[in-house]
Amino acid sequence: MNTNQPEGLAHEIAVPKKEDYHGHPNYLIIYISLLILFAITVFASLIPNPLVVFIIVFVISIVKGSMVLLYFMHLKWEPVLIWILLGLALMTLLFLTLGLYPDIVSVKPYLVTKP
Amino acid sequence: MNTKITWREIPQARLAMWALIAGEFAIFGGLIVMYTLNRLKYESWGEMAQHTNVIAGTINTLVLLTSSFFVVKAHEAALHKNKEKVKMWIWLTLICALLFLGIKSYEYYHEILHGFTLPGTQLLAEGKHVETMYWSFYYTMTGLHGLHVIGGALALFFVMRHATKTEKDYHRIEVAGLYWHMVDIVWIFLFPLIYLIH
Amino acid sequence: MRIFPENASSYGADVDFIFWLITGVITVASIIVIFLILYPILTKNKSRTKEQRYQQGKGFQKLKLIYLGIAILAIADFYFLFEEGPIWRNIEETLPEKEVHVIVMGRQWLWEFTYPGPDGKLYTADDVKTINKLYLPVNKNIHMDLQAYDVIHSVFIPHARFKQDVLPGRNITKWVKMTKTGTYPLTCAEICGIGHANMKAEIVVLLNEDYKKQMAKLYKK
Amino acid sequence: MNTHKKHGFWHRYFFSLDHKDIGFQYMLTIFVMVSIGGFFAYVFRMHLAYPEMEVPLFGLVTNKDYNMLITNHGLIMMMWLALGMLLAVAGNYLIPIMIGTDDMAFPKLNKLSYWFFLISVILMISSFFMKRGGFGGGWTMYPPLSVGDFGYNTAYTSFKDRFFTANTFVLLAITFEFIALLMGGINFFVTTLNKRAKGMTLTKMPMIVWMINIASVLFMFSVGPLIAGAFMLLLDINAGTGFYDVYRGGDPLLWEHLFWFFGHPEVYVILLPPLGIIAEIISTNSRKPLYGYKFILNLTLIAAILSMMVWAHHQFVSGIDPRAATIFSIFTIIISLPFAGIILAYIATLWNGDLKINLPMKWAIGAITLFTLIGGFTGLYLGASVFDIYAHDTSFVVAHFHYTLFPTVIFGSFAAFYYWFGKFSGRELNKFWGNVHFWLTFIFFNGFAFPLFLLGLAGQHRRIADYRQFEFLMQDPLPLYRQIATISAVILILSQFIFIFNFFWSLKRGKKVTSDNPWESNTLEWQTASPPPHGNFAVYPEVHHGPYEYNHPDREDDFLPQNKK
Repeated sequence: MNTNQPEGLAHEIAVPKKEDYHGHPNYLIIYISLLILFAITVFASLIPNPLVVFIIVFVISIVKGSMVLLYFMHLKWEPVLIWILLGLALMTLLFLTLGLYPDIVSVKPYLVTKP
Repeated sequence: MNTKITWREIPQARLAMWALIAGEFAIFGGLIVMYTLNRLKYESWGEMAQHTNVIAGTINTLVLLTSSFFVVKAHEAALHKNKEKVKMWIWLTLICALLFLGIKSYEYYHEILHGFTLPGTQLLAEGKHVETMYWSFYYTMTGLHGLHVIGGALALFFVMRHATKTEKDYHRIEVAGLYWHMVDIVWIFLFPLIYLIH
Repeated sequence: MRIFPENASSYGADVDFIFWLITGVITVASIIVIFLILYPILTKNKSRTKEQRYQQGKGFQKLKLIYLGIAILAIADFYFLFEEGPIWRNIEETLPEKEVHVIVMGRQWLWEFTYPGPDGKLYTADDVKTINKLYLPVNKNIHMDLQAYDVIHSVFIPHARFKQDVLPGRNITKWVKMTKTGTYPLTCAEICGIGHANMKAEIVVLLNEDYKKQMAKLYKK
Repeated sequence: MNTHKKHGFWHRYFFSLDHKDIGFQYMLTIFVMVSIGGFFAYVFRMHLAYPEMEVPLFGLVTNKDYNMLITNHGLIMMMWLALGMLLAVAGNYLIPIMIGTDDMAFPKLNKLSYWFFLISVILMISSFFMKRGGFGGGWTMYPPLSVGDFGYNTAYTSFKDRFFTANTFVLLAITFEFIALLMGGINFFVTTLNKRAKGMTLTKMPMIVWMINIASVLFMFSVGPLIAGAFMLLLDINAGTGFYDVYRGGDPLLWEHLFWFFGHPEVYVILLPPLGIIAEIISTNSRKPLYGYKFILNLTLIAAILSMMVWAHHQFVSGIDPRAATIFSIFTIIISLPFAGIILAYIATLWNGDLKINLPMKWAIGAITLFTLIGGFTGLYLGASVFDIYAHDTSFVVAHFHYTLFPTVIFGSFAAFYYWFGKFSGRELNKFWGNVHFWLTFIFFNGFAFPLFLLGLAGQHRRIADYRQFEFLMQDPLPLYRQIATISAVILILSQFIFIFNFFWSLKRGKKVTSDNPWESNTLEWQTASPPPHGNFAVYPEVHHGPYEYNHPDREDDFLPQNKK
């Protein structure tokens, strides 16, 4: 929480100022590396063990997702607040996963066939 | 991460869009968490995943990744208030969106033709009870994602028309673009989880 | 007048003990809080100067008393957890050696109880069933396989301090040991449709020999 | 009230973009919903105490009616009254004016969110009139029951048959309401961050603005998985999928998890705004700074994060893994600590203060007293997992959550009404009838809710239409407790009419306020005209001080408005 920020009503800053913008990353390089990662994903799926595929694929998805977030959505240049917001969303999902895990994965349902 | 830029310097539309995106992550994330945990539980879902059309899914992923690139180029053009380029990139994006929806409908058509429907009546008749839920998840997740694609495309179209006609509000291109990227990220997670793990 | 229904199970007293423990602690805490709220209201703090009022409100550093309050509550809290941990493990997480085994099945809107047949095993063809009446022997470890047929129900035996939701498609095994003979109610505590209010059963706790006679009677039918 | 004479009725009540008007629209809509919820409470309480009697204004209550009444009472009060009154009304009315700006960041989005809210109300009310009757599956909507038709087993014949059921409509109504509140929440959040008056740093914001924002963000994240889950339940009902059908690999417990994953944070979403309201009132009327502003803030943030890790204490006996229950029990017990800190800080604000015991102050003190002494402390019984085995799904739980929600939601809202009414309307509420209303509510609320504890301890399980068939629940004092609870509840409901008449009468012909700042408060809303004009301030204020600088030693009078140098 900082106290010495520039003041003013929001109408004045609703339209971003020029200096609000940052140096741009080279979008083409990001795009090409996304495609390469995607190719790896598709080829990784040929591995016969589903658990290995799952882990590889999930990690690569996280990398790809964060690349889009960081460079295409310019999260890298956004203020901490946005990071906090997204972090809270991830924290929510983490708690949900931890809470659901024992009740979904480790329960073998006792299936009675419904007549 | 920029710790120096103060909180108030985020333009309000962008801030609201980020909050919306965080909320959407909680919705789609919840679905993905539920699907993934069930996927770990039921190995027989791998068999069902083989019935998905991986080639169509791959093309669709390429289309969405490319459209994300187009949107970001449109944002770059919008910064320079380059009307023609904004129009071009957004139209390319919209074509991508239509292509995506077209391929998706093609997939749906063929899957339904093979009896893999949302309630999975045919599978039930074959005695494959658990497997029906794979298709329920498949249609729920891709369907909800498809609705977001439609919404994002409409938003991009109207924002673009407004910006190029009135020569102002170019920053809205970025905001609608953020939403489009969110749709892309969701697909980045959905595609491998649904199609690729056999 | 008693607060709880009469206790008839081996662990009922433990559950009641936790209640009285917490009640004791919060009675003391309530008296303190009531004093803390009423004292300033009744006296209106007339003698304080302006400076004192302002300084006390601004006294962020002088939070020691509040930290003390939180610490006391924390100690009380963890004492509860310390006390209830073993009880919880005893009731919910462990199963003592099986002496009697029954299935309790909830369905809209009755309770269906299944006992092992003459071969002494459940889930075989000669199992016998009763509706809305459960016969149990006294002082035996009873394993109950709790199941539901259609929607979520909840087995609630107030006199045994026993409660467990039953879910369709899941078999939850819990135990109970009745210590007194008699007839006790078994109710459904989870809303399960229009007949929810009428869903009740009786538990008849019998002496060992009476229980055997009763079983023999059931086999004959 | 008379600031917008030039606008017609339609404009003011349906198309206004002004945040004060939208807040007022929300308020009137919620009054309608509360009347329905209160009427339902009256009917089933009467039925419980006098089961053989025909309830006046309703008639004989069947089991089916009873289930429908309790379900919809719960849904309306939790979703439409508590969430709506405290997030939508308080947030809409107070946030822009307290941070010194003209309106919300997105006025059109604000109007849209009200319309979504209105649609949700219409859907909810129309769900009562479906062919198979209202929704009767409990407000928690546990699936195998909420997918079907509550036990009639009248088979659905077509999609139309499935769609026009109370189940679908209630779920749609809730989804619409969540979307409305999500839009509202994003709006509050952006408004607070981007539109504060010059000089108003984050730590100079009044407590309630913080609380509503924390609540909005908490709501935004916890509701996400439930929206997904509600979508799945809608498909289960209407499309025949099997997400919660165990015979198809689904799991009813999944819904319980998703519901309470939202449901527990929701309790804090509801609790935080009244804590903010109480902070304002207590500090102003104690004429001294709020004790430990940053301390309260930090504790609130901790509690908000913790609140996402405790949800399964609603499910101790629902068949979850008992070891997981232990962990949730520990977190539940831990979450009582930050709230103890907050309440102690409020009490510390009373000490050494120059107390003015006026109406808002009475409501505020009544709220903390009941909430702490009974609502909060009885939470320990239920958080301790062992006793929860017995108390779960009995009237003990009902009494507990009425003691947490009623003091915060109802007392908190009334405190706010009596405090801000002058600002809102430019007129005063009648003090005598205000006092009568307070004491009747206070006494008869206790008379209604306290016997439920005793009934719960005696083993009275919830949601039972007729206790006569349970012998152990008809032993001697228990029917008497039920009657005491019912009579008190009826008087409690009747005494709210005093408030309603007082409210609308004062709105039209109450005494005009003599001063714009009757409580001599510091915050910005009191530094403008009453009622505030369109745009709120003639000159946009510049903030120099924190919100709670009372009895500042350098000043002659005992308050220092935020915009005074």
